[in-house]
Amino acid sequence: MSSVPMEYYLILSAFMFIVGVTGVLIRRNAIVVFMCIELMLNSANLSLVTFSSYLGNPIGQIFVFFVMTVAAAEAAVGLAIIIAIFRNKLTVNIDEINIFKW
Amino acid sequence: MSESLLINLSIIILFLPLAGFIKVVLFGKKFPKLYLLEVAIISIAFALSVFVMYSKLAYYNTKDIIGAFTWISTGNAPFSDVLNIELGIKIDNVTVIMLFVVNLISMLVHIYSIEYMRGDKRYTRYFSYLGIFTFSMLGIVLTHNLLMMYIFWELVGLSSYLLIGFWFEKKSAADAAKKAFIVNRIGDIGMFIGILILFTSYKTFTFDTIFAQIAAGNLPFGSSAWLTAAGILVFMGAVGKSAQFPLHVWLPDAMEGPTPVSALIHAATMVAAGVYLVTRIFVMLTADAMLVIAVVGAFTSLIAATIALTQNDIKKVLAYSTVSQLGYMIMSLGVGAYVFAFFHLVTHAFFKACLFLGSGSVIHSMHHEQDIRNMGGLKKKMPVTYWTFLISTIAISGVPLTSGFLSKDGILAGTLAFGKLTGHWLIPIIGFTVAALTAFYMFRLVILTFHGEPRDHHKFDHAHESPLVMIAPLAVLATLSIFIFYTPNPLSPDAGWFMSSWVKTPEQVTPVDTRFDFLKPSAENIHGGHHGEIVHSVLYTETMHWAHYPAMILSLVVAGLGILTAFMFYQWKKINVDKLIENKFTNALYRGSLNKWKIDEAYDATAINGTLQTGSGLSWFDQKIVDGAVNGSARLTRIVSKISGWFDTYAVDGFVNFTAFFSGFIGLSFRKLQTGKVQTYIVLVVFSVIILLLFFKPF
Amino acid sequence: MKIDLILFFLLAGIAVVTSILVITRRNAIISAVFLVLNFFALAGLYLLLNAQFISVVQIIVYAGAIMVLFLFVLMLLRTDNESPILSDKRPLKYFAILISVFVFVQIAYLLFAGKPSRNITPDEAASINSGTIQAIGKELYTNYIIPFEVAGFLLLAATIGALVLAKKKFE
Amino acid sequence: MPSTINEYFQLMPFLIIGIGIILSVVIEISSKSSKEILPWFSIILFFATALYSITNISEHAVLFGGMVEVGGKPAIFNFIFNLGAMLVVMSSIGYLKKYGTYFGEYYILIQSSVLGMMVMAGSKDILMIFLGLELMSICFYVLAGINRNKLGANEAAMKYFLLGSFTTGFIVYGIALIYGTTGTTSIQNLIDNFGEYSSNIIFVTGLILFLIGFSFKIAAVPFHMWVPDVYQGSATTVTGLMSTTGKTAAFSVLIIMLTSIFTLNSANIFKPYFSAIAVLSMFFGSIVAISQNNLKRMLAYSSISHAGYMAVGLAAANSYSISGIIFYLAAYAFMNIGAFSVISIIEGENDSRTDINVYAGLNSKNPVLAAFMALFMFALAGIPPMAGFFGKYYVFVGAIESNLTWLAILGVISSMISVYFYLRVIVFMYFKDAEENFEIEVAPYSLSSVVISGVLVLMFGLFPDMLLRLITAVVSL
Repeated sequence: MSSVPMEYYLILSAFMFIVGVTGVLIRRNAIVVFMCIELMLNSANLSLVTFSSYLGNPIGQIFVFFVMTVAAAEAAVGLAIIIAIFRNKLTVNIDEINIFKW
Repeated sequence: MSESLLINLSIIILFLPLAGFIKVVLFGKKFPKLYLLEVAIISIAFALSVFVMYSKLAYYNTKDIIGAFTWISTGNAPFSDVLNIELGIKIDNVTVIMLFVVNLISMLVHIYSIEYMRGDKRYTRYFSYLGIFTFSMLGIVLTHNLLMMYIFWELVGLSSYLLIGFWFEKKSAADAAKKAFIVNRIGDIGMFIGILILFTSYKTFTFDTIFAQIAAGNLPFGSSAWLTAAGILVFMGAVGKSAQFPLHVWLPDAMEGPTPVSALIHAATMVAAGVYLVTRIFVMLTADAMLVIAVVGAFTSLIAATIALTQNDIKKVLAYSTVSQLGYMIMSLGVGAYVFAFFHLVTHAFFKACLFLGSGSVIHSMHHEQDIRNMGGLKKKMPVTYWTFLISTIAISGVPLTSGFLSKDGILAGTLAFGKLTGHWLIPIIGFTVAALTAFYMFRLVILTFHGEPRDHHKFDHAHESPLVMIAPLAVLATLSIFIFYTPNPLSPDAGWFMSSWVKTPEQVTPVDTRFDFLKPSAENIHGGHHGEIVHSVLYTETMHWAHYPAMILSLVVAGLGILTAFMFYQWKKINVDKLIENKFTNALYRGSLNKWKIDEAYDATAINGTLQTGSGLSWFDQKIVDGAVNGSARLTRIVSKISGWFDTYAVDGFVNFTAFFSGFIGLSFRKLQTGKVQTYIVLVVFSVIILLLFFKPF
Repeated sequence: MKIDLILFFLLAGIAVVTSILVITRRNAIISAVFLVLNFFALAGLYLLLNAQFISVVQIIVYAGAIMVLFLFVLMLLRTDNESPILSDKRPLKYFAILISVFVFVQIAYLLFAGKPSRNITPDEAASINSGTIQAIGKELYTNYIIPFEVAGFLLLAATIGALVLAKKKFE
Repeated sequence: MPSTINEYFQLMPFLIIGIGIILSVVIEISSKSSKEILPWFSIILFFATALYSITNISEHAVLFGGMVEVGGKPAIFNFIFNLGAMLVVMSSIGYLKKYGTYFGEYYILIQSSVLGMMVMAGSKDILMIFLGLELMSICFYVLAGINRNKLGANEAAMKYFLLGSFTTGFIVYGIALIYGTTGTTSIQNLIDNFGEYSSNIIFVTGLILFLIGFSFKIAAVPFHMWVPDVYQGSATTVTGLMSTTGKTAAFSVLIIMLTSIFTLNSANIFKPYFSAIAVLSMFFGSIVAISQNNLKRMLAYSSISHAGYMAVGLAAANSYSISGIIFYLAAYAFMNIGAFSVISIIEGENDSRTDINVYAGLNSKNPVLAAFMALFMFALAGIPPMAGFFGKYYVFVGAIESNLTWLAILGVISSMISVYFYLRVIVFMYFKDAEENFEIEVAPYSLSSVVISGVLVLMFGLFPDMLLRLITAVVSL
């Protein structure tokens, strides 16, 4: 571990975060958008674990543990919402889901 | 007769009308006779206020009675100052006289309305509105702090909204109510900011505490300019409520309300609230603030008088006359003639209420005809109305033996003295001009309405004298327009009890250098007289004496001239009015006056149109620019050209259109992004992140 | 070159490539599979960082449970392949990519300018100790007992919510 | 540090709600008439918690090794959350049948979301903030879309969910950066050493990302986009809950995180940020609300502008403005819940009758409802002596105290603009004739929710000192 500079991990994490953001911005399939959000959460987790490891205290890893819990809960609810919308509209294309505007 | 009794009685007087309001609102539908209770309640309040006035003037003439309790106290708050906000009432001589006037007129209007409003489908609700209105007005009169003043101020605005818009089925009435409310709010912004300035400096709303702090040399933010600003800003509230230029436009429109309401609102209460506010803050006004006030008042009185000359609606004439007289009072305060301003407030309340109620009597008997061109000759049919109306007209014109002469003369003397001491001669000149105009248009009104031959025979035949409950209030008010109630000497108010012992100019608290120095006691009379009794310099007292007789003679002359001209024009028809206005120059003046100098139209073109355009501009953006930004540059060019077209059309005239442009700009930047599509939302979020990161990094 | 540096670059490379593939594949199922690969690469990186427990949880919970749920829903709904990603709303998407790149540049600049490693002296032993199941378990059940309980309620609420949305019979 | 059983007893508010949730689940599973029992059970729970919190306000303690805080500020927030949720549950009883989601899980989700808010307001550790936020948000996602047969509800839930979890990503990333520079997630450490950290750009960036996440939750421009869509699409009672208690919870977190700033221990580096979002939100909300015809959407924009007024307090960041914000939140919670309760009573089946022209002539149909609606509109417009006036007033005075007079003036101007659209509702109710005839069925519980909100709004307006004294006593704890 010590031979890899900490910044390498952080840059990797930032990169994955931005890839996730880009995915959220450009994809149309709601499930894929949600997957990109998971990607963002994971990159944040990578940062947390990196800091935790280099600082030598477990708080960051405990945080990651809870982030995973939250991600699981969000996945359950989010996929349920997407299924509900698919039942009514037969699409998960988020561009078509816009009855409310202005 | 203890002080606490007076305080308690005043509180009872304050809440009696509210209690009436609540009862009528809750049970009005089940017991339609409940309006009688409301009338009874207001009569009790009046009786109590007579008692309070008598006790105060007789036993505590020189003492201010204050009853207050701490309402909000932030106790051990961690910030620097401890904040205590007190609520309470202050009873001084001005208060009790106002209490008497408001309750008297409110009671008379209640009685009068029993007949006038009979048969209206919202009869009981009308009385409940009168109740809440009286309550709010009494609150303004009794309060001892700016916070309660502001709260009741807004309540007056709200209840006047209800009363003016009482016949809201008529679009004009609903519009007038809205206009009154909105125009008043504009003034209130200034008042609110002024109050905030005072509050942040002194951490209190209480008048006396603020004044004491100023007297101790503690100015807001350490500068007398801020004191001037605070004075003018608070005065803006009065500009709204007392219908001073440029916010006077609501008052003539407010004539859409029932006529007794006009009498109540426009004679004794709502519009008087503005003048009353200025008397309350009078002691903290600096020279600059007073000059502003004097100029605003003078200009208002002139412009309203010129408009009143040519109006044909009986109530419109009275409305503009009210605006003009209010300008008089404001001007009088501005030139330092505090006592005469308040005196005029009282006398004007009586004769103007009488005039409004009299006009109501005429309208009532003529089956809601309001155009004086269709009247005439009513003298024979309605003798009581005629005579009371005439007495009031004489009073407002400033003919001797009336109350109006006394107060008006005092104001004119005040302006004359002011002109001599400061060189602002324009103000006395306007004062005398307005006096002449007032006499003219009021007699024009009387002559056209009551004298001569009836011009609409059909309506004339049905006209009849009003029943007793309507003419009794007229008689009371007309009687109160006679000099004897105020002074034994019909030519000089100075000897009267009103002037000599009841109301005195309070001592200024502003620093010497920010004040017209003649209003401050000078060194020699502080040593000579009792401090606190004498509040003016010797110079000022002498000038007032000097001004007394010239003012009296001049005012007599101008009033006589005005009355004479009115008779020449309309009674004896020596001069043909129609001929006169054929001349190009006089015609232009006539049109200008008839069209109220196009002030309303100017507001329509700027403020109101601008607001409407804001709305339609926004909806335009909705329709056109949904996907605007995303669909490439061709679209963008079109938008830009449209914006510039839109800019040319609407955003060129004045400030309010700037607001329209501004909100349109916001619409362009943000609202089009509310496309309903999640990703556009997120793009905005990420974009904001960039901006924020750029901002917070020390790159 | 040390072995862990090589491993880092290997895993980081996998993570970068798979993450880009996730957002560029038109078939959602293929995207999901690449996301699973990405999570595996992350688990490897966690091991490199001495975070054994998190590494295992990453595989079991994330790659094993959450992603299976995703795949399950994807196959259930059988959504069509997307048309090429930049085929519509092109300016908006270019703009989106542009600002994303800009944010990345900002964060990268920040990390180089701020140099978080300056204030941190790595301690290999403490790092290894803190990543064990023992250390994390001890913390979780002592100092972090309240968050742990809250997480329990969170999962309960999510379960009820998912049931309401997906299963509840409507009258 | 081992925790004692005593510490658990001090966690009473959390225990009441937590055990209540478990019992509710048991009731829901075991009883057929759970949908009749659960609302009353929830009302009792919320009322007990509110009462306990407000009476134990002085029992301030930090428990479990610096993890949770009870008493003090959290107690006041708990009071707002629980009382607000109680009123929402009351108005839900009649509403849910109309809305087609007459089942018990709804109440369990409301309880869970309140638990999440309480965790947020009482947290002394960033981890707790995160978990509380997620607990609240997940319940809100579900509540927004609870009627899965309605496309509008689906859409609201999905938009809320996607945007919400997207910002969660930002929050977690921000927390990672904060943790990386401070080495801990303890808020007390953050408060004590804020000045030292605030020169570190990575820390500041982390905090910025964190603040962005919460600016999203308080519905401040430019992170407001979800608000109108979600408020319009969700069930009216749920909107009432989200827009008041949800906003309060997010503000409680901002106040906790910035404690060090407003106790004047460190410089207010975020003054430009909060000033900017305050001005944008105030004006954007007020101006766009003017052109709205759907009442729920109008109140959504009004909610944005209220977030702006409260953000003025954060920009000012002195104890005075912070007490002002808390007072404002309490006042806003009850007047907004009251308004949404009225809307939920008027609303017909299938989301009909939420447009403003439905309110034409309401006074002649149901004068009591019209009077209360007028009261809430006046309060929202900030006309004295209603509670809304004092909320704005304290915040603006706080701003002047911090030399942000320009911001206070802009706030006053914006609230003048906002009077227009609140007044519009009143004009419709009192001065227009009814356009369509429909029967208003007033459920007694819904009406009592309206009445209680109205009484609270008037009470806070007439005697603001009652509440303000409590707030100022605890604000710097």
